[in-house]
Amino acid sequence: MRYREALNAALREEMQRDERVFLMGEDVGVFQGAFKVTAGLLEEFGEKRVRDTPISENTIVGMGVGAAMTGLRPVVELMTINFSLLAMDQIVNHAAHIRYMFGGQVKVPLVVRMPQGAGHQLGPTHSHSFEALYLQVPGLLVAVPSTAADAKGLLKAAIRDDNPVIFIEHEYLYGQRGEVPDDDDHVMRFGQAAIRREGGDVTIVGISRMAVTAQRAADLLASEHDVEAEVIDPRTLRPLDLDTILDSVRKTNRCVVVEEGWPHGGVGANLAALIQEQAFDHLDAPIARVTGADLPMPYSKPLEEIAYPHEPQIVQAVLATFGDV
Amino acid sequence: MRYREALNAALREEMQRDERVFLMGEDVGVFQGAFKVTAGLLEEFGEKRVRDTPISENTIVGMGVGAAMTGLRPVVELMTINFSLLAMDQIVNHAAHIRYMFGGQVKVPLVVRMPQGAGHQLGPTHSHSFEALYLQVPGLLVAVPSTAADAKGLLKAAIRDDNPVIFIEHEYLYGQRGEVPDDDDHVMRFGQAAIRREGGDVTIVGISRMAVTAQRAADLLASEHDVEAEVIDPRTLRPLDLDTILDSVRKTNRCVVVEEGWPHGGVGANLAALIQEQAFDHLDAPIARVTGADLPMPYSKPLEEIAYPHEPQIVQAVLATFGDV
Amino acid sequence: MADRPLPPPEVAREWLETMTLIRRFEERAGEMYAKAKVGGFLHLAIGEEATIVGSVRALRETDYLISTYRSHGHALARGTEPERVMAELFGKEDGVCRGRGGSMHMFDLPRRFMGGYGIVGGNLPLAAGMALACDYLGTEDATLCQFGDGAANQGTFGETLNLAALWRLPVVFMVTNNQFGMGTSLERHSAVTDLFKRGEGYGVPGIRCDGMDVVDTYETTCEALRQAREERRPVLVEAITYRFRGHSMADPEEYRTKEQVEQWRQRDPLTTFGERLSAEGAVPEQEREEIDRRAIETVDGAVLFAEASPFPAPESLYDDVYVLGDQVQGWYSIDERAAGVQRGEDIGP
Amino acid sequence: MADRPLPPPEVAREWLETMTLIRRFEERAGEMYAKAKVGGFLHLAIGEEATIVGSVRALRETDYLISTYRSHGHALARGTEPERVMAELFGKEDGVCRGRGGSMHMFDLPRRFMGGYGIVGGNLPLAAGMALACDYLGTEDATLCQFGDGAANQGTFGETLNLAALWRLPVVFMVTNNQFGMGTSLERHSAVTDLFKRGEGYGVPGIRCDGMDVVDTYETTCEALRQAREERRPVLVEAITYRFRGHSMADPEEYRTKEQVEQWRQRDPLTTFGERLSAEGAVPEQEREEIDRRAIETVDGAVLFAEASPFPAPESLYDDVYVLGDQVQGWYSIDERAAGVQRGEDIGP
Ligand SMILES: Cc1ncc(C[n+]2csc(CCOP(=O)(O)OP(=O)(O)O)c2C)c(N)n1
Ligand SMILES: Cc1ncc(C[n+]2csc(CCOP(=O)(O)OP(=O)(O)O)c2C)c(N)n1
Ligand SMILES: [Mg+2]
Ligand SMILES: [Mg+2]
Repeated sequence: MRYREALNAALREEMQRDERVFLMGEDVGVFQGAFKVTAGLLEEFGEKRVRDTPISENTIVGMGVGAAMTGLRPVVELMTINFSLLAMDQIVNHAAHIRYMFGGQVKVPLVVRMPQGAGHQLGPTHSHSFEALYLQVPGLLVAVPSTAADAKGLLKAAIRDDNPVIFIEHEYLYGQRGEVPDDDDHVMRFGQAAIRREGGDVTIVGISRMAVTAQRAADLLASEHDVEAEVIDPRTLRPLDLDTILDSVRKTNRCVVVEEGWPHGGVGANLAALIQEQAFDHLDAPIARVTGADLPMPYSKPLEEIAYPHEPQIVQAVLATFGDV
Repeated sequence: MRYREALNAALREEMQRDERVFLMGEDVGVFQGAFKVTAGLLEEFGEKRVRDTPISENTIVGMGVGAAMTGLRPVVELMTINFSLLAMDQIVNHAAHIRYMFGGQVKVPLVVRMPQGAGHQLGPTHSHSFEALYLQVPGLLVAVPSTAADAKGLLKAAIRDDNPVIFIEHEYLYGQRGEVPDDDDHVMRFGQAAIRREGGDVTIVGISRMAVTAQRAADLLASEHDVEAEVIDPRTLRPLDLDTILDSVRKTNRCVVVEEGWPHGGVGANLAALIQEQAFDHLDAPIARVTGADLPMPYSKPLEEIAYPHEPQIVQAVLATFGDV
Repeated sequence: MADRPLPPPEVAREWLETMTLIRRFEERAGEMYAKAKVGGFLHLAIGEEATIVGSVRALRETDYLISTYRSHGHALARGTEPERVMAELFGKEDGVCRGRGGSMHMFDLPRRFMGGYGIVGGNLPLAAGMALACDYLGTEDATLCQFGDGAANQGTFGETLNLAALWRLPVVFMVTNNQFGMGTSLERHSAVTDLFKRGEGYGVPGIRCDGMDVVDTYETTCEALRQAREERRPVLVEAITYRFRGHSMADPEEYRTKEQVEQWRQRDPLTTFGERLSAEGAVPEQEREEIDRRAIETVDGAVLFAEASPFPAPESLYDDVYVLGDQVQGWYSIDERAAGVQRGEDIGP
Repeated sequence: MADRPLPPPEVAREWLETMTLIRRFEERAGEMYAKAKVGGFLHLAIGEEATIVGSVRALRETDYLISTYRSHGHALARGTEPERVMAELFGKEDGVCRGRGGSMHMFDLPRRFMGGYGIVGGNLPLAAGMALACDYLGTEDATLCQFGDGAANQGTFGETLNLAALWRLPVVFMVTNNQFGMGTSLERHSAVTDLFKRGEGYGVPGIRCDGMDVVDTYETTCEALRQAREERRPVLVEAITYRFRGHSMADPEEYRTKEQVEQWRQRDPLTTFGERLSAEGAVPEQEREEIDRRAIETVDGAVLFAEASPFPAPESLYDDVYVLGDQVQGWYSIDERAAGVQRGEDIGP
């Protein structure tokens, strides 16, 4: 099953299971979603539950918040994460804070789904990865699934959870295939990292699509450099399963974090800070980061290619932790 | 001179110096600014150059971008940084990216000024510190002045610079006094950290208001614990004067970063990642962070007090780097 | 439209009582702010009592109400205990929001008062979402969304009105036009000063009421709610009023003249309504004094209650950041101040 | 309003030439996309040529023009060399934006074409800012801001129109109503489908023109620009048109019927204008073929140019992130791919 289809199945199953679950977003209905994630759902569930909206990101999210406060379980799709900046106020100042600021009287079971990522030459307004903005915000849960199975299991969990969830998909992954348990109750837990590959020499943490790239790099490291990397995919950034990462680093004594977003203040920075705090004495080398370049994503293919991480940079960063560069 | 007055002087001098500089923002004119930073400017420069706007944050910033692209040098005030989330799209997708995405044809000499910070019981929608959101974004410059002199020198520099600048003031600091060089050409350079206090035992990096709190903590450390801390105020986060911090850490072998913002993915995370990358072998203890609590800022005084850093936490964090807790 | 007939005397008296309570409450809140019992920003609604009571009384019990950072009065009118509103201002554990929200962020779920919000214009989308939920769930409940003249300039205004009209949601938008957004007067912030006309381009018809007249405000809001509820046509109501005090307690009010304030004070909604009630024989003069005395007593009691209530315990700092349960047993933080709560080891399924 | 008199024959011919060039350019761009010479999203304006040329021709040389991600035609109409537009689509160094922007982000400063923008509704505030600058600097220049029917639902629409009217800025807002925002038809995204009326509540009067008729579009825009320029009254012009192709190249167009498309194609702005020119004797039939041939030649040349142009050099990756100088000699990055540029040691004053 493709990642896209796994998401679609999660939406379908949860909508079948719970009448309060509904979808809204730009072109999620008649158009079936800009990336076809919602294909067939309008037909199955009708206009009441699959709602095409005008282009009004801040208000769409805000309406989701209001509906969530009033007993529904909205799943809002933003066409890409780049446009979520228009909705930052509703996401941060409202969705994330409402429960706390009203003393716990109300909950906001809202899911905001959106894809991110470079690689399709969409240029500076359409290619960014913003998980590092959202992981900062208390009150939110943040998921970054990288496989079809996780996409399904985490989305179902997100919909059933009573907290606002930022659910970050990846445009490149939509077409990728993977095994997906087909039982209806493939509901995963947030805060449980996956060890994608075991290895004792170095820990590579890959975020979103970069979990996949990291695995490929790990294969190269094994076949070409005799380095056995352990590859960890945190799957959710809030809550964060730091323990699994720490256990691995305590074993390998080396860590490289790979992400597509910008280098300053990114996921890698957060993990590097946490890891050196908690496993300082186990580190044989600085925690390294491989990130997207520190610039707006260029359109031109050869520039875009070098502006986000590929296997060779990861291999190089890993080797550098051994001092072999 | 107070910090507020220093900002006022910077605005006045730059407006006198360059006709293209003008101010716009909510209540900057007749009301003289929510925090009185723009007092007297409407009277001196008239309605053309000191413009009260409707409450439309995204559009105010966007108009600043458009005017900056067309030959003016706008200084936009947002009443507090909390409301800047409404303008994130114009700040990130437009101001920061326009030069790059149009191949360098145009520049955006815009300053967005806004205060942040807790301590006045303004509650969950009015008390946050968001420098960590903005430091991520390539294309922006980010300033976090903590003294009256820096407020003036950096604001003048920001106005004269050809890049979009996020200029983050602090509500608590507005009333604080400090020596300010009174020559018209007190223009500072971005990317030059200040060593606020010399010391050989530990490096404390304080951001925005926390540079002040860190100095007080350093005094306590000296008087009560015989620890001589070096206190560094980076003054700007983009560009970042990492060299000054690294030099200090290479000397002291210990580092504590203090900030008011949230712990995950904050300034401290960014600095911790960079420092351990570049000065790994010089560290005798993990880089520690003292941050605001991981929650929306509560209104109630005793809760607010414990939700952002004070001297005791800094002292404790410093002592912990020596293993003495 | 001071010529709208009065409602039955018991009803009219209750309106007067509530307006008086709000007035006395706000005055006392101001005093408590001066004494530093209340912190942060304090926005009083003195002068706007008719707008508040007239519109809130038009609601059914199951309808939803949502407002701004200037909403002590809305909570009181909706029935929230003055004690708990005052305790919230004091930042105490018995406050409606356990002291977390403060003056700008009131909330009372059982009374369907869905909150005061500190972000200007931020509550409009929420209101539409609540109306959507009512429609979706097939109830007959409507939502009343209160905001200021300044808020009508936020992007959420147009976005929300369009969606509300497009989806025919049972929501009434009420712009409390008190002539100013902070220190910026209406004609300096809005190109069109007839704010009620601003919704037409989005399919939301507008109507204006005299926000200094509780009866007119009530009748107008009732009709608007009826349209929203029965015909699924959202309406924009503009209530013309004035705030007698500064924007917040920290406002020197240099942006308006004493004369202007004085002129509007002539139309004090409390006095004019009270006098009318006596003139028309609904509430004798003497009873009005009694009403006032009782309001003051209530407010006295509220202050005592707020004083006596404890501050939130430090250990409760991390309460309610999350709904703990399935997904979040806690979460990793570098902050050890409440280690048991926020440090996110998985404490089992 | 096909009955507006034609302009002088040379002028009319030039309009036809430009419309033809846009049509042929867009068709070729589509082909190049199919051949994977062009990446990303490609939004064609086929069907909208009259709206583009009619409105752009109403501008003076020093006026500012700003548009959306569907703006190859605007660049061409403004005079940008087809070669450089095509090279931008190819992601080449000789593209108008050195390949950094791509199809969605055109820009040509010398011609005051202030860009195509990928964020729907994001360009409205910029346009008002440009108009503000013109007003501030005391020039007579106006700004024309183009956006789609879908963009009229963004919050920036109301915010910007209010500010433009309030400050009397010389700006014309043109909503190119092509009946759809992506796959969502006008009546499914806007409660009021007469979009030109949407500005009234903000003090911006609206007028509609036939966006399939270049003459009507031209005359209407001229009058709007005159009002904006001379009377400092911003105007909202709604051009009714239709895009014949999908939203982007990846659109299966399941949201509309073939019949509807066919019906609109009957009114193809290129054909109807060409035929009218011949009928009224301005451009003989034969010359129209010649015009078309030249347009195809030009586009052929543009493709050759784009092919031949080099890709940007990897070393240029970090160019133009910042204006380097006083404040930024470089900046710290953990990325060493272009070490000389982005690593922020202070290289001296
Ligand atoms: C998004 C946002 N911008 C600015 C502010 C600061 N602010 C608080 S109240 C206010 C004026 C609002 O005026 P109006 O909507 O007329 O309401 P009123 O205060 O008159 O009740 C402003 C600018 C804010 N709280 N939120
Ligand atoms: C803020 C934002 N939201 C969503 C999108 C995705 N998107 C691109 S074009 C488009 C439709 C816009 O329709 P309209 O404004 O009518 O312009 P048209 O494409 O018809 O020219 C959408 C939803 C975007 N680019 N930006
Ligand atoms: Mg007001
Ligand atoms: Mg359209």
